[in-house]
Amino acid sequence: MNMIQALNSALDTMLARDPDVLIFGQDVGYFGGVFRVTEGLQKKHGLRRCFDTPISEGGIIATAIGMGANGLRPVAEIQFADYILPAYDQLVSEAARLRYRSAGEFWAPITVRSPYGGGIFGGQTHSQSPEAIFAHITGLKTVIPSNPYDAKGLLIAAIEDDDPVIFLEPKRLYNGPFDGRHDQPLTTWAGDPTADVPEGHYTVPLGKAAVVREGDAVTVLAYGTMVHVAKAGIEAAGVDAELIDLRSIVPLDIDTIVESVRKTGRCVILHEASRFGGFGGELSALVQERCFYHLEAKIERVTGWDTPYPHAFEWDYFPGPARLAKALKACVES
Amino acid sequence: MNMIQALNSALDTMLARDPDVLIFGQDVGYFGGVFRVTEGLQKKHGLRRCFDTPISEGGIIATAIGMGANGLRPVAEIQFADYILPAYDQLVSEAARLRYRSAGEFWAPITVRSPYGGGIFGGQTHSQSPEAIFAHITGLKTVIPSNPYDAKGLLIAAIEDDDPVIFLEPKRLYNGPFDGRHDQPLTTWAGDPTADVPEGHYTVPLGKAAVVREGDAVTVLAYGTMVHVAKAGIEAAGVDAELIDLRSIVPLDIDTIVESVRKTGRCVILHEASRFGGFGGELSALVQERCFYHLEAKIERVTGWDTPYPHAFEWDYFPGPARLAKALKACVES
Amino acid sequence: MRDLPYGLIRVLDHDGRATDTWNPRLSPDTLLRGLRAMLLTRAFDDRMFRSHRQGKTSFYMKSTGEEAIAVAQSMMLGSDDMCFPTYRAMGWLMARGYPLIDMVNQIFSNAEDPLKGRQLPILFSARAYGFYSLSGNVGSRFGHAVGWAMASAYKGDDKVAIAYIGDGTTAEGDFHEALTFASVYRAPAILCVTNNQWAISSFSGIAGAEATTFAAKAIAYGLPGLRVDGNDFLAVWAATEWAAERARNNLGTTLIELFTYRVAGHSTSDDPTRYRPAEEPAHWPLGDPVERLKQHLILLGEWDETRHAALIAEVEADVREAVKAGEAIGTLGKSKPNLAEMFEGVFKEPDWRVIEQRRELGI
Amino acid sequence: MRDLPYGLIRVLDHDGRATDTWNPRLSPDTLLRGLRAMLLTRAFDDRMFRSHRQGKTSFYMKSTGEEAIAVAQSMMLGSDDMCFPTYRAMGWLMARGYPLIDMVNQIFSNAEDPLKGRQLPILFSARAYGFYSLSGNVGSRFGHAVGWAMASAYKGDDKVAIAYIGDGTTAEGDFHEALTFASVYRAPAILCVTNNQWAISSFSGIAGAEATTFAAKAIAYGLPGLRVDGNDFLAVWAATEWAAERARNNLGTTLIELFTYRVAGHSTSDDPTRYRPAEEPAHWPLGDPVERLKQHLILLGEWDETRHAALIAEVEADVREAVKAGEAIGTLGKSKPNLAEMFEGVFKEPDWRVIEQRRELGI
Ligand SMILES: Cc1ncc(C[n+]2csc(CCOP(=O)(O)OP(=O)(O)O)c2C)c(N)n1
Ligand SMILES: Cc1ncc(C[n+]2csc(CCOP(=O)(O)OP(=O)(O)O)c2C)c(N)n1
Ligand SMILES: [Mg+2]
Ligand SMILES: [Mg+2]
Repeated sequence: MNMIQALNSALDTMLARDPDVLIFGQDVGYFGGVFRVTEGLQKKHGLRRCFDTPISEGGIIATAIGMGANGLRPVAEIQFADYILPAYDQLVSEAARLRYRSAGEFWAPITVRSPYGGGIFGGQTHSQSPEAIFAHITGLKTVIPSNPYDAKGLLIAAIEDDDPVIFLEPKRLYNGPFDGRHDQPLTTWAGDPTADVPEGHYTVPLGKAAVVREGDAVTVLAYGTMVHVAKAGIEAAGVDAELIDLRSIVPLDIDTIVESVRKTGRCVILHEASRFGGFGGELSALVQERCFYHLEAKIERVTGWDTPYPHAFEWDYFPGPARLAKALKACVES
Repeated sequence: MNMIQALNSALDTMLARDPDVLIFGQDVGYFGGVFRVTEGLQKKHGLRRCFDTPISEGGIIATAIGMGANGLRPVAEIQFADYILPAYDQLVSEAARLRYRSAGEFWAPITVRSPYGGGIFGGQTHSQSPEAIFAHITGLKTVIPSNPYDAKGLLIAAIEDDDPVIFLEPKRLYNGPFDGRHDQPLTTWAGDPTADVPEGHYTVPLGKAAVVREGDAVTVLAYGTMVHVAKAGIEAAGVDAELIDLRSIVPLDIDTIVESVRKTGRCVILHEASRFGGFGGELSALVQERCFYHLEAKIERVTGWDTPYPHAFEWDYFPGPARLAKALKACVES
Repeated sequence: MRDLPYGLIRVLDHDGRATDTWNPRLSPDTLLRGLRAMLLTRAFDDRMFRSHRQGKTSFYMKSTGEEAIAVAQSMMLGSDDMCFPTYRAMGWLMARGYPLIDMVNQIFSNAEDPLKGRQLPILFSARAYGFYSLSGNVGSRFGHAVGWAMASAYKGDDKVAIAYIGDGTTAEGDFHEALTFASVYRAPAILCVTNNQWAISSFSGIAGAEATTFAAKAIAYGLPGLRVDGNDFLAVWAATEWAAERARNNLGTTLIELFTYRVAGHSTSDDPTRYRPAEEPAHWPLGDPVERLKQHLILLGEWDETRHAALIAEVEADVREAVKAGEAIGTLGKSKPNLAEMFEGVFKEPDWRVIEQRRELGI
Repeated sequence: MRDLPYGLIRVLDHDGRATDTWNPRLSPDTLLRGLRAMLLTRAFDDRMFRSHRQGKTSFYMKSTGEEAIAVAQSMMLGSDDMCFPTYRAMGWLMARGYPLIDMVNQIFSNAEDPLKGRQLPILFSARAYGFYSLSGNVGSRFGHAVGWAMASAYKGDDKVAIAYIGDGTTAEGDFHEALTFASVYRAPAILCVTNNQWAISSFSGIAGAEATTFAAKAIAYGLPGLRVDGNDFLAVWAATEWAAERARNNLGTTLIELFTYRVAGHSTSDDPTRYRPAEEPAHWPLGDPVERLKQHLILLGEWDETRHAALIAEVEADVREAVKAGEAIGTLGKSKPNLAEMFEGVFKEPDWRVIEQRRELGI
């Protein structure tokens, strides 16, 4: 399965398994979603289980929270992560805080799916990576898969989780493992081991990172699209890097990160979002605090620039393998 | 002047000086604002210059942006920084991006004032410090004063700035320099050198930090309320710390920070917001990247906990002088 | 139907006589229970306001003059229905016998605070009493009521959600989004605008009330809008019954404007004489809802001044006792829940961050 | 007045005859300029849609069937008025003679792109043509129009702001907030809902259109609401004139629902046959606005098929020429603005971050 099919299979599985699961969002019903992730679900499970909503992100999330408070497990789609901002108050002031402030009387077991990230010439408002503005919010979980197998297992885990989960889907990976080399022919998921996704129910636990590649020279921290860019960058640099796919940034698998950096003594952080105040800063701080005496070189960040996502300059903005390779060489040589 | 009077004086000065300056927000008109910052301005400058708005933060900021696009310099008040979130989309998707996306044809010369921070038993939604969710946004400036003199000078600079500025006012400092020792009698600004605020127009430039205390042992980075907590913590620890008041976090005065840490070789970061994904992570990363070979100890963060702001546990959550002192000792001794 | 948003549904006339059209014909016993809950709410407000002045808590808000609304709706609706309140709906809990001592403990944030010291005073949550979690930010739970009601319809039960929003807060986008979803999905909900004519220092015109009524906003969504005398216990009851009936029969949402008046200041933090005529409250626009219900009962021959005075004394005694008990446990700062509660409940299961930070704090 | 939101203002009948009531009585010359701008818009849409299929750009959106709206309003309003458009208002620029080549260059994001390669195709900004900056997110500029209009009133000039929002997007809180401010402050604005009956794959019922009209939403704010045949050049003109008159006389905002139909797919990214009957567009609900205006001109004796064919050929030639010129400069990826532009304009003056990052990128 490609990532779209894997996500669709996760939703289909949960709709079949749990009558409390509902799926809604803009164009997700009859049409099956602008990226086809919900294709066929309304036809199969009915209009009451999978339906279209008005164009109102705040209303979508408010509705989901209210349903969650009444015992359901809503899965809401926000058509693009750039458009999640009108619902930011609902997510931060309500979903994230409901359990704590009510001393456990109410909670929001909601999952908010949204395609994020660039590489598709979507311009400023179809390309952003907003994970940092969620990672800072106490009470929200944020999950970002990098391949079909994880996408399905993590999405099922997110839906079954009793806390609100922001589930960011790397839209550039929907159809194939894009490694940032945009001048190369497109690759599909066909043949990729992670594309062989079981039917039915399984989970990938939230908060467990994956060591995608073992190595001794330097630790690379990445998630989503950047996991594949990291592979290409490591190859290009020809360094024996250990690549960690965080998979969820909240909860964060701090142990796997620390263990790796203590081993390698070096760390490079890769994300597509702009740098300043991005999640890379938190990762850098955590690594520095926990591995200070093991660090043989400064921790580097390879990220998008501190500009909006510029349409014509997509590949100048996108932190591709070449920029990572340069940082890796600098890091291991220092 | 106390900080309220200093801010009032800044607004009064700009209303008198520039007919394009308008002030609006919830209860800012006849009433003069729930913290009295706009007291008397409507009476003096008229209903058209200073007026009440509906309870609609998104509407307030949208209105301000539209006015700015038509040549005015609106100064909007959001009653509490916790309530800025319904306007987050307007600030991020519109105000911050207007200049860039229109290639300079339109821009948003708006100032958004809002009281932030705790220490007043305001509970979860009258105590938060949201600076991190603005610092990450390309196109937004974020300013946080720590005393009356700076408050007036920075606010005038913010109003005169042609880019959107989030101006966060430490509400716990409105009436006096609170250093976190909540068991001590209240102090007012009277007698404090920074309380002697000139009448009329002057500015404190955005992006210039202030070295509040020179020292050789360790650099302390703070802003807003925490500047005063830092003074008390440094005294309690009895270390020769250099205290830097950032004053604005975007633009950030990186040179002053780096110069200081290269001198001291140690750095402790203090903020009231919860830790994970907070602005302290960015500061830690920047210092680590630029001062790696000068660092003699790991960079520490002393912050609010990763929980909402809990009413009864205000002083257990608040990062007070004792916690800073402990971190400072640990830092200089390691 | 098209004119209801512009009229005013009223049952009790000036002398307390019940006019026919909307009269819900309640038993004297029901009316007396309502009267008691309203008096209890008022007595509690007065007492806790004083407690704040005495420094026993950090904050308080009264609903003086608006007691009929939450009390009548709480009594009229079922125990399985859910109320999405504002901070002026304490009458809901009073009418359902929520233990006063639990309220006092929450307001004092003491060791017995049912919300474990995490929430500002009066921002209650009481699931067992059909009272949804409050928060300091206004408006943002209005849409939760619609989602809750949609879930109720989805499950095929006949529970309804009732939500309140203040006149000033109708300006938030949340209001529009909630009504849009309510209309599109025919949610079994009762959405109420408590128009007490003030939003802190702003009169309702700043929210658009000079241009039309709040009930008229229902027209934008093709929903029925009722404009009701909110100081008239019987009218509030009748309108709510009508809306609940519609909701339970899957006819969808009703918007109800409850026209009332905020007699006291906004909260303990403001002095209303700074922004409105000092004598305005004395004139009780629409009349004191307690007095009006009392007069009605007297006319029915079910009540008199002596019994009324006795009832007041009784509820005041209940309040005094509860406050004493709460003070015995401790007032703000003198007593608080176990410190570990600060770190609990962020997620269902704590993650390493709060576990480490607990250690860092040494507990 | 109370019924206008429920009727439909129409001037041109089925045969292109102008009925009296709202007839703006425009000169044949004006009508012909309108016809030309509409044909130009349609020809440009068709050509650029093909360019996308040929991989010359990343994205495109047509306004086929909705051309009368932006064209009539652009012509009716003054050069100092400001339009807050949606991505389906390109007719505004066509009617004002915005250079086709600049549009093509923006769509190709090439070296001559007036927006310097920073924006998705068709998300124009053209201040000199009274055309406010577009963005990909819908709804969030509706309130800017109100603020812009309030500023105009504050300055005492008589400029008006006109804003568009789609039927689907009326569900956003921005819509309600803009209308609330417009009503409370009597902003000299014209707020238009272009109801083309579709929002990507969702019919207008998902936005509440089964419960009432979009024009009726004006009632919630005490504003006049007009429901207008958006495929009728004369009706759009007349209604806009009426609203502009009100605005310039400080009578405040008018909400106009422009009832039309989205003939093409939502954008280059969707296939409409997946969610609506394939033959629906062929039936042109309300009729093709171009055909209707053409028939009217023919009835007036001002026009005929040959001249019409010639005019089509003429605008197609203009488009072809502009596209050629744009292709000569370069299509997406083949040519782009100076890379430094990526780092410019974040703030008025660049700060150290972008200066350092420019160096890091080696430019
Ligand atoms: C989102 C948000 N914005 C602003 C505030 C500050 N605030 C608290 S109550 C209030 C007034 C509300 O007035 P209204 O809705 O009429 O309710 P009332 O107090 O009259 O019952 C305001 C502005 C808030 N709590 N939340
Ligand atoms: C805030 C936001 N949410 C969602 C989207 C995705 N989106 C783009 S266009 C569109 C449909 C808009 O429909 P309508 O308002 O009717 O305008 P139309 O396309 O019909 O002109 C949607 C949902 C968006 N661009 N912005
Ligand atoms: Mg009110
Ligand atoms: Mg539409």
